[in-house]
Parts: sequence; C-alpha cells; structure tokens
Amino acid sequence: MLTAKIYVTLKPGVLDAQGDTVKSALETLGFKGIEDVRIGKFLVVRLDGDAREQARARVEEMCRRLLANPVIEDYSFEVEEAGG
Amino acid sequence: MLTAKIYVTLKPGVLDAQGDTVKSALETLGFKGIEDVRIGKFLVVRLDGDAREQARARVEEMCRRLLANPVIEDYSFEVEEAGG
Amino acid sequence: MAVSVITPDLVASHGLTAEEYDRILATLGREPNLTELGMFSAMWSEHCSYKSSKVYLATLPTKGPRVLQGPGENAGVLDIGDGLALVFKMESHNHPSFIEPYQGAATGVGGIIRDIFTMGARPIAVFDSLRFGPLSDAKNRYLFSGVVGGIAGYGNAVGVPTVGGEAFFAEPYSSNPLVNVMCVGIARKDRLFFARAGGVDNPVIYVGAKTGRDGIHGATMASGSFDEGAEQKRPTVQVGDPFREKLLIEACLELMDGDDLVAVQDMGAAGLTCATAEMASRGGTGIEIDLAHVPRRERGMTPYELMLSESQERMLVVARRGSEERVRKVFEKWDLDAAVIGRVTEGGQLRVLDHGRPVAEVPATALADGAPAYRRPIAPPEEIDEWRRLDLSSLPLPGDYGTALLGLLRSPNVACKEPIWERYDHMLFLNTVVRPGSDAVVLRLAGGRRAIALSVDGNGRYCAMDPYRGALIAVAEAARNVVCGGGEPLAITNCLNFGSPERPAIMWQFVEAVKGIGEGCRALDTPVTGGNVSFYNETSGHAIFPTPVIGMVGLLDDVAFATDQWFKTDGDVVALLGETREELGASEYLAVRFGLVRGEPPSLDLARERAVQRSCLEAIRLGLVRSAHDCSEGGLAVTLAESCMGRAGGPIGVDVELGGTIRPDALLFGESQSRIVVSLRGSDWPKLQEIAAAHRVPLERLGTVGGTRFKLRGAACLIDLPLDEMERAWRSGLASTLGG
Amino acid sequence: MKFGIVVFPGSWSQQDFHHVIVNVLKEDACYLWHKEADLNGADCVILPGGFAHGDYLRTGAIARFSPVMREVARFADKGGLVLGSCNGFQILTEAGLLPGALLRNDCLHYRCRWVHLRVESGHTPFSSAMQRGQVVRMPISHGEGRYYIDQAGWRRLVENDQIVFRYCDEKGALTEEANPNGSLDHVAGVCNERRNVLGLMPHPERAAEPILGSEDGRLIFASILHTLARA
Ligand SMILES: Nc1ncnc2c1ncn2[C@@H]1O[C@H](COP(=O)(O)OP(=O)(O)O)[C@@H](O)[C@H]1O
Ligand SMILES: [Mg+2]
Repeated sequence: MLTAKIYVTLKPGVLDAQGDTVKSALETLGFKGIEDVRIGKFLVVRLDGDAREQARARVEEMCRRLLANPVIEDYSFEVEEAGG
Repeated sequence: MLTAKIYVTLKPGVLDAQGDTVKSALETLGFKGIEDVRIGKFLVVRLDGDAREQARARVEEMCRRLLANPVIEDYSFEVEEAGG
Repeated sequence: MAVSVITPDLVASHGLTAEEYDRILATLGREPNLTELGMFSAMWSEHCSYKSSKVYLATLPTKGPRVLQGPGENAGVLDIGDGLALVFKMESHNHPSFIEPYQGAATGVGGIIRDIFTMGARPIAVFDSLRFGPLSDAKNRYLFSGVVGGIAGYGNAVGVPTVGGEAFFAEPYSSNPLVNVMCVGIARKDRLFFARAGGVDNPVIYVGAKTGRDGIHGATMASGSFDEGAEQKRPTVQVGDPFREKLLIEACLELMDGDDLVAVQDMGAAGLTCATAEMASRGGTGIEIDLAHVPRRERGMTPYELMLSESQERMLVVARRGSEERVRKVFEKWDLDAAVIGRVTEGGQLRVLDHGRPVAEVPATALADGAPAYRRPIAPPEEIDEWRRLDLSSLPLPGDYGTALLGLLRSPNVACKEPIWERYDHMLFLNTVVRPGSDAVVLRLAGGRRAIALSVDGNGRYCAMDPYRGALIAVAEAARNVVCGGGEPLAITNCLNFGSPERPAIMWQFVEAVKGIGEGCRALDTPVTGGNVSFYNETSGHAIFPTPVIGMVGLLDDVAFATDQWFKTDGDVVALLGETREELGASEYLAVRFGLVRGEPPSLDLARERAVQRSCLEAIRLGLVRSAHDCSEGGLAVTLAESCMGRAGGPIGVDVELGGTIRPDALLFGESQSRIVVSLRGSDWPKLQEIAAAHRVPLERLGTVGGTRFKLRGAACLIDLPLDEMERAWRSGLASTLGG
Repeated sequence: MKFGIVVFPGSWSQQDFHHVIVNVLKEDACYLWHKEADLNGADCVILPGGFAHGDYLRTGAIARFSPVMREVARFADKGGLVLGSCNGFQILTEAGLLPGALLRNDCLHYRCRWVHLRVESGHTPFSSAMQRGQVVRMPISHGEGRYYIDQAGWRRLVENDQIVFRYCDEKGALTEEANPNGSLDHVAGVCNERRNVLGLMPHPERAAEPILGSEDGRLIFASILHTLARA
C-alpha cells in the first residue's frame, strides 16, 4: 500500500481571493507580519501495490488529466509507504 | 522571512463526498487500484521575521482559532525558511 | 516622450493591420510608443470597436416612448412607470469560457452585473444563454459543466438570482461554445448614472480589486479565432471574486444615493484604457491619471500592463471635488480599496503618467470612436441553396409516434433544464412569480402591482439555413414567450454570435441577421436598447451556427396576469391559437430522427404573429387563460407534453385530437411559428373564440386536461403514453451530464 | 415586536427577511451591521442567508469573528431568541452557538429547490405554532448544507429533542431522495439545549406569501411572535 500526497496550488500571479480574505481575517484577529496567504488543495490518494516508480508515473498522470487545472493551477506530490 | 505550510484534512470519520467522486472519476479514466481519495486544504502562509519557534506558536494559534474547524477537521503544519 | 521602435511584426502581433497603424500615425502625428500601441490595439479590436459591425447595427430601431437610454451606454434603460427604470444588457463571454469554462463564465456574469449597477440600478436577475457541442463528447461535457458551475458559483455568491436562460447543443458549437449572459436591474428613474466624465479637476477614483497581470490582451484575444495553439493564450485567464463584487454593488449603490458621484464606469475589456477613454470621450473631456497610484497585486508591472490589465471587480469613479472624503468612507465601510489616480481635464486628451513622467498621451475619442468602420466583402455561402433543399418524400414516417416523441423529449435541446437552473438561486429577492421552466420568467416589482416578464431566445439552426428569417423568428419567439408570461413586450437587448467577419459568407450571415432583427423589432414595436457582437467564434475555419440571441423584456401592469405554461386542473379546455403548416425544415425532429440539418426554417408572417400575441395577451388580461405555452423546438406534441410535465404537484394528463391533413410528423413535430397552446375553463371557451375571431386568428379546440396519460390522436397518428414514462424520458436528457 | 437582522459583508437574504417582517407581518425590523457591537434593542435576532465574507475558507468561518457576534452570543446567553437560516445556520455552528457543522452537499453542487420538512419538535419558540409530525414546504438554496455531528453529539441531540426539522417527502417519509444534501439523519434544523437558538438550512422568508408558492414559513415567524408576546 502506498500513499500519494498531492499539493495543488494556484499558479503564481493568479488571483487568490480566498487567500487574500483569510489574510485580512487573520490580521483583524490580531496576527501581524503576514506577507501573504495562498490556499490550495491537499489530496491524499491511497494506492494498491508498492512499486513506487510506477505509482509516481500514475499519480503524475492523474494530476495532469484530472486533479489539477493546468490553466490556473500547478501541482506537486510525494509517494510514500502507506501510513508514512 | 518564513513559510508555514498548513495541511487541513477532514477527520477520518467524516464522509468526504468530493474525495469519493474524484475517486470514481479517476476510475472511469481507467486508473486502477485506488484505495481511497481524501481532499483537504493546503495553505501557504508567508511570515515576516525568522524566529521559527515563535512562528510555530503563532501558526498553531491561527489553526486553532480560524484555519481549521475542530468539529470536522484536523490540521498539521511545518514552518520553513522562505523559498524552502 | 521616449521614441519607441514599432516594427510591422509588433503591429501585426497587436492584431492591427498596416492601414489601421497608418491611421494611428495620422491621428497622433507621430509614432506611438509601446503603451500607446497596446491601448490602440485593445480599443480598436473588434470586441471593443465594433469596426466590422457598427455600420449595420446603426440600421436597428432604437427609439421608443419608453426608451430612456438606447445603445451606447453600459446598458439600455426603459421607463416602466411608477418612477422606475429598468436597466438591462446582454454580453458574451464565449472565448474566455472556451479557454477556462468555470472562470470564463463566472467573470462573464461579474462583468454584465457591473454594467447594470454602474447605471445606478440594483441588479435583480441574470439570464444565461448557452450553446455547446454534443454532450456525447467528453470535452463538451467538461465545458458545459464548467460553464454552468461558473455561473452558479459566481451568481449565487454575489447574490443576484439567475432566473432563466437557454441551453442548446449542436455539432458546430464544438468549435466554440457560446456563453451569453443578460442582467436586469431596477433603478429610480431620477437616479440614473451615466459613464460620462464631467467637471474639470473632479477626482478620478479607482475602486475595488488590485491590478494584476490578468487578461492582458483579453480584448484582442476575444477578437481572434482559435487555432490548435489556443493553449498558449491561456495565461490571460481572469479569475473572478464574487465576494468583492457584492461589496462593490452595495458600496456603489450606497454612494449613488447621495450626490458625491458624477460618473461610474466598470473596468472590463481593455481595463483602465477603456474606462478612462470612454468616460472622457462620452463626457467630451480629457482625463489625466498617474499609474503610481494604481493599487497592484504584482511587482514590477509596466505601464503597458497596467493600462491593459483586465483584472476583475474594478471600477472607475468620477466624484465631485470635495467629496473625496465621503467617498473614501463609504468604500472603507465595505472594506474596499479606493485610490484617487487622476482628475478630469479640459480638452480631449487621455494623459497617462507614471510617477509624473508621461507614458502615454492620446485623444480619448481616437481610442473610443476612432477605429475604422468596415464594410467587409459579403457573399452567401455557395452551399446555401443545397442546405435549404428538403425532399420530404424521402423521409419515412415514424412507425410509432409515441417513440418518436420520447426521442425528442430525451434530446438535450428539449429535455428538462432543471439540472441547470436548480444549481442557480432563482428565488432570491422574493420576486420570482413564474420560475424557470416556463416560457417566460415573471418577476414582480417591489412596491407596486407591476411585474416584468423576460425571455432569451435564438435558434442558430434556423439562422444557419436562413439568417434573416432565423433572426426574425428569434425576435418573434422571444416576444411570444414574454406574451405567454402575461407581459407586453417592450424592448430587446441582444448578443450576436458569429464566425470570422473576414469571411464573406460569415459577414453575409451577420448582415442578414441584423436585417431580420430590425424587421422584427420594427413590426413588434420592441426597439433595440443595446447588445453585443461576438465575432471569430470558430476553430481552424469551422464556425458556429450564426447565433443571434435576443433578450426580450415585457411589462405586466398587474402581477395577477402572470401566466405559466403548465396545465392546471382536470376538465380545462386545451386550444391552439395559430395554425400548423407542413414545415419540417431545420427542425429538432429532423436533427434527432434523421441527423439532418437542412431545409428552410418555418415561415413567419409578422401580421399573424402580432395578431396571435395580441389575442393571447387580451385573453390573459381578461382572466381567461389558465396556461399559455408557445410552440418552439419539437413542435405541437412537445409543447403539449411540456404543459403536462415539470409543474408543481406532479404531472397531469391531457387528451387531445388534432385536425389537419398534413404529414402526421409535421403535424406533431413541425415548428410552424405564431402558435400558442392555451388552457382555459370550458365556460370561457366562447369568449376566447370571440377574441380570436376579432383578431382573425385561427383557433382550434384540441381537447381536455386530465387523466394519467398523454393521449394525442390525429387523422393518421396516435400517441398514448403513461405520464411517468414520458416524464422519465424528458428528465433523462440532461441528467448526469453536469457531473457532481 | 422588533427583529434585528444582522448584515455581514456578503449576506444577501436580509432584504427578504426585512420585506416579510415589515410588509407581510407588519412588525418592526432593523439591520444590524456586523461591525457594530449593538443589537439595537431587538427582541429577536436573525442571521440571514448569503455568502458572508464570500464563505471563503469555510462557510461562516470568518463571520463568527465580527463584533456583532459577541453581542449575539451574549443575547443568546441571556435567553434571547436567535434564528439562523442558511448561511446564518452555518455561522451559528462555526460560532459554537449550535452543535455540529455543515459540509458540502453530497451531490457536490448547489441546490435551489422546494423541499418538504417534517416538524420533529414543537417545543421551541420557533416551532410552537406547529405540531410534531406536521409536514411543511419551504425552499432551500445552498451548496453546503450537509449537517454533520459525531455519534455522541447526535445522541445528545436526540435525547434533548434538539432536532427541530427533518427533510422528508410530501407524505412525511424520510426517504433517500427527500434528503437534498445528504444531511446526517435528514437533519434540516436544530436548536441549542436551551432551545432559544435555532438554525435551519431552508428559507422560511421565501415561503411567506401565497404568490410565491407557500405560506408555511410564516409558521416559524408566528411561533416567534407568539413566544415574544407571552414573554
Ligand atoms: N441555461 C439555462 N439557465 C437557466 N434556465 C434555463 C436555461 N436553459 C433553459 N432554461 C429554462 O428552461 C425553460 C425552457 O427553455 P427553452 O426550451 O429555451 O424555452 P423556450 O423554448 O420557451 O424558449 C425556460 O424557462 C428557460 O428559462
Ligand atoms: Mg417557448
């Protein structure tokens, strides 16, 4: 069993209205010195088998085809032994 | 400058409707052997200063007060040197 | 001013021809610098300048007793009595939606809403008119669900209900989906605002979102057709923020209640360039701004980028001198950034400084109105006569008419659209008296008896066969839908979606369609108050069906006249106003059953159309009409079926007998125009006969409402279906096409 | 009686509540701006629908920190009546004034439609004009209305009779199809233990005039007015 941790983030320069709103909310709560807040997705996909390299290739393809929107998002991921 | 990477995930017991749909979408795309998919948030907060420990305490508080809802969510985070 | 070296390539890459560039040189009396070139290229793009269409649009009727503002402003304005003004406009967001369906559609909604509240009106409703390729194709399903998701995501959050629209699917739209959105707002007649700068030295204030590199050259992109390399244009995608737009609506309307504002203009296509140039040229003034004061989201932005950015949710406001503080306070209350970036000046120059250093200086009118006007070559497509030829004798009659009807009901073009409008809040503001699902949506107006009825319509398949008649029918059907809702048609806005105007055949389609719209609007006394032209809807030479979309507004003096299309009670009489001819050309039936797109669209006699609409409206106002539903895609059989299904309280049966000796499939599924199916109490039948006779309109008593089956008998055909089977087919058409 | 309607940035049902209270019920209503920590002497506080702060991060997550919410909490603490509809319900759960949380609809999309609700408890100031088991009709309009609470919490809700409305079909049956968002145990509305705070996803203000298709929503206002009159 393997676990893929996938991080989907907005491309630099793409407006992150949610992040900006959360930033000012944190500031009104009294938190200071916040440069900026960007909010993306964190996906955990658990996969059968334990062939890391094959898994990496599959996850790469999942991101390309479905999990990330190439127009406005970037992605990165790690594949670990389950539980890891 | 420091960067906090924050991971907010649904508690294990909580049904992740979106995760389940993504799972079946991946399967219709022909991906096999997917145990399950869970979808959470990935927040990147950039902070002034470089006092790691203080920063950790602040981020901990941000999560407790705003970024995660203890009724349905868990959170974890790392604080790194910016760019890291 | 620094002299730039403008190469022919640079000019070409800005979508400007050599002749257009010479015109710029003549206007300026010198070579433009890069920023100025960018400003011209955006403002002189087809999208902003209407250079290929304006000479034809000028032929449309735009005047009428109720028209307070025709084309030329952010939106059209109608006097609807009680001291109220109705403000409405339609816009296309086809190209951005093709590139990024969710954000493209979302920002389309945001943009049209801004056009409405900049005039001082509170936006009360949005409509969406959509066209996609067949849903059998995954790419089209992705575009469809992305677009609907974007309209829902933005409209629901910003708090303007989306109460109606259209959704039509056909192969040509695979080459470019259409996303047209209309917004309607209500203002006090004496509190209208116009985007005209005025008062030398009045401050020019920037409000709303910070400026990023979003959509730079979106305006030029919206004017370029796609080739396979469209992906490279992707970085120009804008992202919408409905929350900030909601704040802008509230803050602007709050300010417009006072006397601090002179003019308001949103920053849409061509951003700061368009907003400053249009405000100045409309007001006959100049404007000077310093980019140093423009709030920005990204570092190192050049004047070129700042002037052309299409970041969303930004407005430009001209305030009275001395009002700055009050204006700032209101925006602060709503957590919006506001910055004075310049002032109104004498003379017509648009001067752009960067930290005091001049970076651009151009006559505002040259940008706003100086683009050339083209009469491009026109020629009908060679195949047009072939397309129009239809030999009915070669088409076998259906073996089973019930099966044929079920096939039509399953077609996405006819099928229940609830999966779409269920995703939209269509009830907010408590105005929705007739909800989506009926011919026209009826919205009551606060503080009075009055209500408005609205519909958007346009059949591209008809227009492909005959753009003139297709456009004429679009106007007639929109009016007919409004009449079925109980409304008196008042005026239209429109969106004209076509391929590349540089192709004579496309240009011919456009000119014919504009003729048709003008003809229809003159005949029905519904002037054109505004609209939008979207050319270059094609990929690698494959163009969409020519698709003029009409947005019609009607008025009800008393909301009690509000009528929907659903049968009400057992025993009511069902009748047909108008007559059915043997017309199957360009019909949904041909497309669904034979995969054919050919033949002449149905004929339209404007005098008859008027008479039918008059009769229906008169009957409604006398309280005779329990339901009214016009015949459109799918013909009489589908119209009757739609009156049985989708109503609150579950389906209701009907039992009708059709006279007439024409081909049974034409009788059932032909799309003859100027027909309305009404239901009424038996006791009211004589009165309806009188009205029809007085207007010389054919009236046929078809049968009665009631029972648990859909029964339809003709001389040579029979349909007898259980309601639940019919409803299942009708609801299956779009089910699970939108994804989660 | 005077109703105070809280306005957050991004709220949009406030005008609708105002219209129903003033024009239909002929009672008083005032708006309470979220930045002001003052309830203006309201007898009942309403948190309307909408997308407060864009519903960014989580629905209601940011709104709960508005100054006015401290007053709302104090008011509830003293036994004042607080009604949260739609976004208002989401805010009340985030603020901890009501148990549980509201998650993304199981269908994953926004739904605006009429639903049937079964009254599960008439023993609240908001439902006293209704009978247990009575079926009423109101619209919903939300993308995140799936009620969730853990097992222990759910047991407490049931034991204390805190479930006030459940989604049902027109006959009152708790069928799968009748649950529009996948809410746990069909929960559409809950109250706090003290029963003076109610949250529900449906929109009673959209069902207060015959011309709009139902007057059932008025039963909630009637209950409130009746309660306040006796107090
Ligand atoms: N994209 C859409 N958004 C909202 N409502 C829609 C949409 N498409 C269709 N509808 C609604 O479905 C009903 C049927 O649409 P349509 O078949 O185009 O009606 P008609 O043929 O009378 O113009 C109308 O009430 C229309 O408002
Ligand atoms: Mg119709």
